[in-house]
Amino acid sequence: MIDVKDLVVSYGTATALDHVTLTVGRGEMVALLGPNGAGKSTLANTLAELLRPASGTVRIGGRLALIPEGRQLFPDLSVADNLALGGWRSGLRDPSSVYELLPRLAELAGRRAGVLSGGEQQMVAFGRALMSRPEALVVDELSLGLAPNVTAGLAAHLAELNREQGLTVLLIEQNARLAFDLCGRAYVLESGRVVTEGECAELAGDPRVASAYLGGAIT
Amino acid sequence: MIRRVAGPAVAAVTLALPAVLDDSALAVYILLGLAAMVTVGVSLLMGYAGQVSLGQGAFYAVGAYTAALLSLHGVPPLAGLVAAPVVAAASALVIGVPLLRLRGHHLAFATLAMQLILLSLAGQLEVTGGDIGLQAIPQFSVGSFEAGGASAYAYLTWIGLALVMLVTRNVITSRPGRALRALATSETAAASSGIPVGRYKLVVFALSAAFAGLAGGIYCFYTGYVAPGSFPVLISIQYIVMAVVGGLGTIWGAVVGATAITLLVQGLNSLAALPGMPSYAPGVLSYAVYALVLILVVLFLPRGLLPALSGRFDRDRGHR
Amino acid sequence: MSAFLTYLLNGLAVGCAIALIASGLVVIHRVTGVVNFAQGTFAVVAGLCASSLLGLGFPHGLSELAAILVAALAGLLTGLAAIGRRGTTPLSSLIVTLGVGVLAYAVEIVLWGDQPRSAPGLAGSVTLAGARVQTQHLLVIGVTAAAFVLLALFFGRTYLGKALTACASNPYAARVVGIDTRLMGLLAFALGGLLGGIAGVLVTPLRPISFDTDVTLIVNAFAAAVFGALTRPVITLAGALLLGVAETMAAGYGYGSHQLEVALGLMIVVMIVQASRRSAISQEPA
Amino acid sequence: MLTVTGLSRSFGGVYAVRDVSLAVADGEVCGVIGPNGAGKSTLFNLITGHLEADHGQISFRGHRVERLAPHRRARLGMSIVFQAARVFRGMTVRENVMVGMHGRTGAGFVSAALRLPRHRRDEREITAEAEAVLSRVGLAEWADRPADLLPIGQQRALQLARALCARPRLLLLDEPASGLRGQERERLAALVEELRADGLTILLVEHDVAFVTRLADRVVVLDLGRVIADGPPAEVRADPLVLAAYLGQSA
Amino acid sequence: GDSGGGAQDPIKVGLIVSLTGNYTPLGSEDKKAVELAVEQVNAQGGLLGRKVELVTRDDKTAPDQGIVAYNQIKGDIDVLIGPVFSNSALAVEPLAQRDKMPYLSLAPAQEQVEPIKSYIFVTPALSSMYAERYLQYLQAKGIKTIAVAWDSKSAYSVSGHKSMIALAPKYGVKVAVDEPYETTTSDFSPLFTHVRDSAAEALVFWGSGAPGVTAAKQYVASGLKTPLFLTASQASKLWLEPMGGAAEGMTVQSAIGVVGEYLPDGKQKQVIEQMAKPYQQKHGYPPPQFAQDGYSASLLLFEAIKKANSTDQAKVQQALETMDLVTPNGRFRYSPTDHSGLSPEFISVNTVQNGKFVPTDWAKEQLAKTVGAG
Ligand SMILES: Nc1ncnc2c1ncn2[C@@H]1O[C@H](COP(=O)(O)OP(=O)(O)OP(=O)(O)O)[C@@H](O)[C@H]1O
Ligand SMILES: Nc1ncnc2c1ncn2[C@@H]1O[C@H](COP(=O)(O)OP(=O)(O)OP(=O)(O)O)[C@@H](O)[C@H]1O
Ligand SMILES: CC(C)C[C@H](N)C(=O)O
Ligand SMILES: [Mg+2]
Ligand SMILES: [Mg+2]
Repeated sequence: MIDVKDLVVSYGTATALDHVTLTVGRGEMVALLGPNGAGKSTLANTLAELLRPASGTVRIGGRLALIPEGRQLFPDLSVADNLALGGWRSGLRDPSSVYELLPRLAELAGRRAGVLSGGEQQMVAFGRALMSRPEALVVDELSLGLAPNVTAGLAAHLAELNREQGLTVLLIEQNARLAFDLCGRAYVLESGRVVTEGECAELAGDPRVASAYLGGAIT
Repeated sequence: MIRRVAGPAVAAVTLALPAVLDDSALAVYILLGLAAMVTVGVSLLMGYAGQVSLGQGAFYAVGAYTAALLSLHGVPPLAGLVAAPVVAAASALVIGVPLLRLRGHHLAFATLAMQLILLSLAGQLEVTGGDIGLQAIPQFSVGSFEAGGASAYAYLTWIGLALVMLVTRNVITSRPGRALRALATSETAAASSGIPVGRYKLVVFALSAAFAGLAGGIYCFYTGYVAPGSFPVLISIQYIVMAVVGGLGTIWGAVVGATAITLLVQGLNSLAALPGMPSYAPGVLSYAVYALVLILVVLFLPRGLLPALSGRFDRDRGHR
Repeated sequence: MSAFLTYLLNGLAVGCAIALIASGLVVIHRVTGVVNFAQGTFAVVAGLCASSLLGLGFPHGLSELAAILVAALAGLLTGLAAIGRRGTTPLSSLIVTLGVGVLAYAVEIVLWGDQPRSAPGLAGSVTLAGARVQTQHLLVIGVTAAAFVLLALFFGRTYLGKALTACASNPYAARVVGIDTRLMGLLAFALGGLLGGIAGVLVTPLRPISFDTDVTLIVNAFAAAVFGALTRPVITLAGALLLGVAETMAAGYGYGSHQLEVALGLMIVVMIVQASRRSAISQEPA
Repeated sequence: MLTVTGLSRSFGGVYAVRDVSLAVADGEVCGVIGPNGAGKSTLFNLITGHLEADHGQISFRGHRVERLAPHRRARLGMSIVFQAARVFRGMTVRENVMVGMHGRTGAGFVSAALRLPRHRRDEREITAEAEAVLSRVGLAEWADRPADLLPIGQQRALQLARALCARPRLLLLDEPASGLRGQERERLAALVEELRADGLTILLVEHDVAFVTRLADRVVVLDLGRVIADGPPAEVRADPLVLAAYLGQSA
Repeated sequence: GDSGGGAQDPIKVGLIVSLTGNYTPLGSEDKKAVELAVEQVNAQGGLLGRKVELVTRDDKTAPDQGIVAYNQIKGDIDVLIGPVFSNSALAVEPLAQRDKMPYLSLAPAQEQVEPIKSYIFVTPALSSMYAERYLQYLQAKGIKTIAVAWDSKSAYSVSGHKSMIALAPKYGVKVAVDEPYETTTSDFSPLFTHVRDSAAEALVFWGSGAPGVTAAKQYVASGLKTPLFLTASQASKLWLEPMGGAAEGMTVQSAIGVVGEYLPDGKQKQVIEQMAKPYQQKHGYPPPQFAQDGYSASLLLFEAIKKANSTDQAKVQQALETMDLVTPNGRFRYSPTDHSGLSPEFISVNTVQNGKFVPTDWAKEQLAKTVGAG
């Protein structure tokens, strides 16, 4: 579904991704870990065709949606309009399916997105991505700023969408434990290169990975 | 390295120029220097502190009228010249208190309107000579030395510009300068760092007005005549164009921008006046060619002429 | 009383003409974030075209329509220059539009000369409750009302209108959901040209137009548009009407030589009052 | 250190903060948790003066501050790290940090323009302290980078460094750990502990409950703008109200 | 400028006018007319056996650009025809005076000749003359009460209005409504309302450019019956064309040159036609006021050089100060105490008939007297 080969992306003279190769099979959920500045968001943006690769190939086998880092809503539009615009590609206009999934959004529907709390905005961003009826979803920081119960809820939805609709997911997540719980496989990116990849169960046992990504945060 | 040499070299060459230029070139030299003075202020205000002023010409006018009125009433020209930036800054302080509550486009509009209002007042008041303006302004003089020829004004302009650039450099590379750049991005974060945002905006507004006022003071002695018609709203826009074309947020960029635009305008003007040019030449050259050059520069050198010329912008983004 | 009504009605008409130009500014800024200083130019181009076509004997209606389409094309071309190139910042685009406006001077002078022109419009006037209003003024009011209702519906109710709004609200996010922001921007510029063109053909019979009339037109329109934060058509209309009525009232009650100052000063005061009720933090992106 | 009484703020009829009272003792680390939209950030903005309260009083180190401008409160010793990273664009990391020192130094426009001794003394002091703080938060190697191009995590560290430069008495941290990985989180936690050891009073908003539990002496829970619980972390975590409103079944 | 020059060197006439900026429509007409005058004089073999060459510069409707332009050409020219924009003119004049440059201004501002500067002469009739001429006409028509509207942002109209108010008592005229407006005014209904509510028997409208058309059109729509009197700024196709049929019957002042065809045969008529015919042929429309000014200034300079028999600047100045010459603007009689040279008798009061300016009977009579006397 997502097929990346030898991808190189740079900002001016600085190389952010250095020959990255990565695949996510149809219906698979894959985690992408890495320290700050590793290039995860760069990869996400490249998959969504918002950045142009310097070299290498990116092949996407279906409709892909991105939940960008930092929410990136339309601050001047209402929540309902934000959601509706998520359906620009798919033609879906009515956000009621999203309201079912995230009832809090129904309450906020008429509010200007720009004045929502951080967590509320993250929910809108999630809902907006779903509006495009994606076959593949790239989530750049799912739990960022979300209350634990909301994170848990979104994670459960993600798992459900994956299970029931075969949604392909590439999950960039600060909370490695959460990522390992959700996903089957994971890649670890450091300084623009893939340094480790494998089954989540194995990686969780890798002392280096565990110390870097599993320490401290226990939810 | 190149930078360290380039500044003094430019200063030396420009200081030598008035001795060899003729009156016509001197007139351009002076107007160019005056425009650069105002533009450095615009660049400080817009490029560093993030506040837009579409009314900088108003302070140019305030400076000119101040110096003109004082010297017409027998005050020594030097005192008039000193008063020009002071009065301009003072009026900026007064006007700025209400106006600087506005941000972005609102501020841009309000400053533009302020200039319109000020000019129309000048055009209707008896003391300012109405629309006809003030004539027979005495020559600039210090003690018994009188600035007779254009070259004296050229030196005066050089000194004024050097002073303006020095003050600006000193300000921006220091504590208040950092504060200004900070509040340009986020007033809230700046305030949280203990910066009195309102006061700083006011001070930088006044400082840039003082630069314009100083230029206006020199202008009034050089031309010997000021009128509302000398300060159309379009010149305020022209200063912004100069700042952007040169490279916003760099001192030398403002100077380069003012130079490039002034020389372009004068060059096209002379070209259009060459014998044998068709009758529509003035219109076409001073409008079309000017506009095309402007558009192309802005599109293809989006960071401005100076960064493009020095070609090191990318690496230097942090140090301005 | 009928004097007051006369000032009011005529002030509304003046305000409506300003509003039409301002509406173009709003449309373009709302979608692209660019303040289009060539907006007055669109009106001038349309006005000059209409006067030429009418002068050549083309019928009313057709001439105006053609002129408006020319203005829309001018809008599109301006858009291509201003936002066609990737990575052009709104400030650079603004300067480009300024350049386009100046470039247009040359074109207009070559095509139409430097002398002002006018065009016939609806002749005569009507009396409403003792107040006389020019028929052309009524036409301006009517068209403006229609234009703003349509605009409000378009941006507030239609999906495309919302997508257009989204482009300037957060260009990155617009691209995330798949909107082609450049295409939308060009659409906005064409629409801005169209609106400017409508203003131009309506105003030309009321006041002569020459190549540099755009400056006067843009100053008032800019005031009104800024009043509406350059994004909100209805508040822009309110601003324009405030401006127009303040001007005629000032003239009507003895401040004829300070009309502009009175009107602009009033706008500034209202803006400052509005601004002091907003905190800095709510204006910065979270 | 800080006492808040009856603080309220509504936006167009919707209460974001409603009648909140709260006291933070000297040297205390007080956690603030609550669902999204509970009013935590709004509370912080009210305390620091970026929003005006509709009602209520705030006293800080014996001063009534609810009418003071944000920069005056900052100078009294409040520093905030915002939820959204507000770094100064176009300035280097070092310059960003130097801005944090603003309230503690005094060279104004005149001494800067004329390069008076006061200005030179200030600059020396500012530069030295900036280096020290940058090393403390682990940003020394990034010092000359443009701040806005830093990855999120570093931007957070930078904000913290900038806040510390003001040598605050009260530090308000709005989700400082969001976007940080395990190891980075660990480093941040260690730093906060260090600051507490230095005697700094801290108000901490964070959705990572483990993080809060570990650091806070006391936890206040907000929901729909009101305080619904206030007490030691362990107690609060067990509070059924909190479980229902916030922690959900997964806690 | 150099004073002598070999016999074969051309005589250089400087011309600084607005070719870009606000006053383009005025400056471009001036330029066309001066070019025509130069062409004609060269066709007759030039002056003093030398060719006349024009050196044109654009002041961009800005005083400082006027100065740049002047500095550029001052070393190169013998005499100067100066800006139409009053502010530019006032900026350049002190320099010209200092350089002893014979200078004929195209701007009407009174201040140029008050006080008199020896080298500075004005070509257009001053607005005070237009004011006085209207008052004479009003007196003749027995009109005792008038309304005056004036553009508070135009120097021409401000000083015209001022003179009118000052001179009105002398002609037994009372000003019932005295109302300023602005150049950008787009609605004149307040003015018309005030006039309607007053006892005024005529409305005199001072202004140039756009407001002249706007106000006159709205006057028609307003249904106001008080006759509308416009000043010479409207006496050209710039006003007639946009007005179309609506202009019929309105009263408009003009310089004598605009109504040449209604004059009795003689010197004045001949001079007017000497310019009007070729101008019409070349540009397709009769010369507007500004063109008449440019042409008259050229004739005055040529005559002065002829009289001085040299381009020596002091001699040319002398010649100008004793000038007595008939031009399309009328007969100029400069003197050491009068650097404006014209008098109100050379102003016509017309009505618009079939899209043309036709002198009123009063004006025909007056002009015949004026021309006959000369
Ligand atoms: N617009 C940009 N211009 C220049 N450099 C950039 C830009 N955006 C990111 N970078 C740099 O590219 C590198 C990768 O950044 P990226 O945002 O992809 O990292 P990340 O793994 O998503 O980090 P984080 O965990 O903080 O979100 C970093 O060094 C960053 O500084
Ligand atoms: N400027 C504003 N205008 C209108 N409503 C606002 C504004 N600021 C905040 N709100 C609303 O107030 C409520 C509280 O917001 P706040 O940002 O304080 O929440 P929070 O507790 O920080 O949430 P999070 O954990 O998601 O960051 C939210 O419902 C939000 O939508
Ligand atoms: C009669 C014209 C030469 C006057 C000109 N329109 C002015 O206002 O200065
Ligand atoms: Mg990232
Ligand atoms: Mg928050």
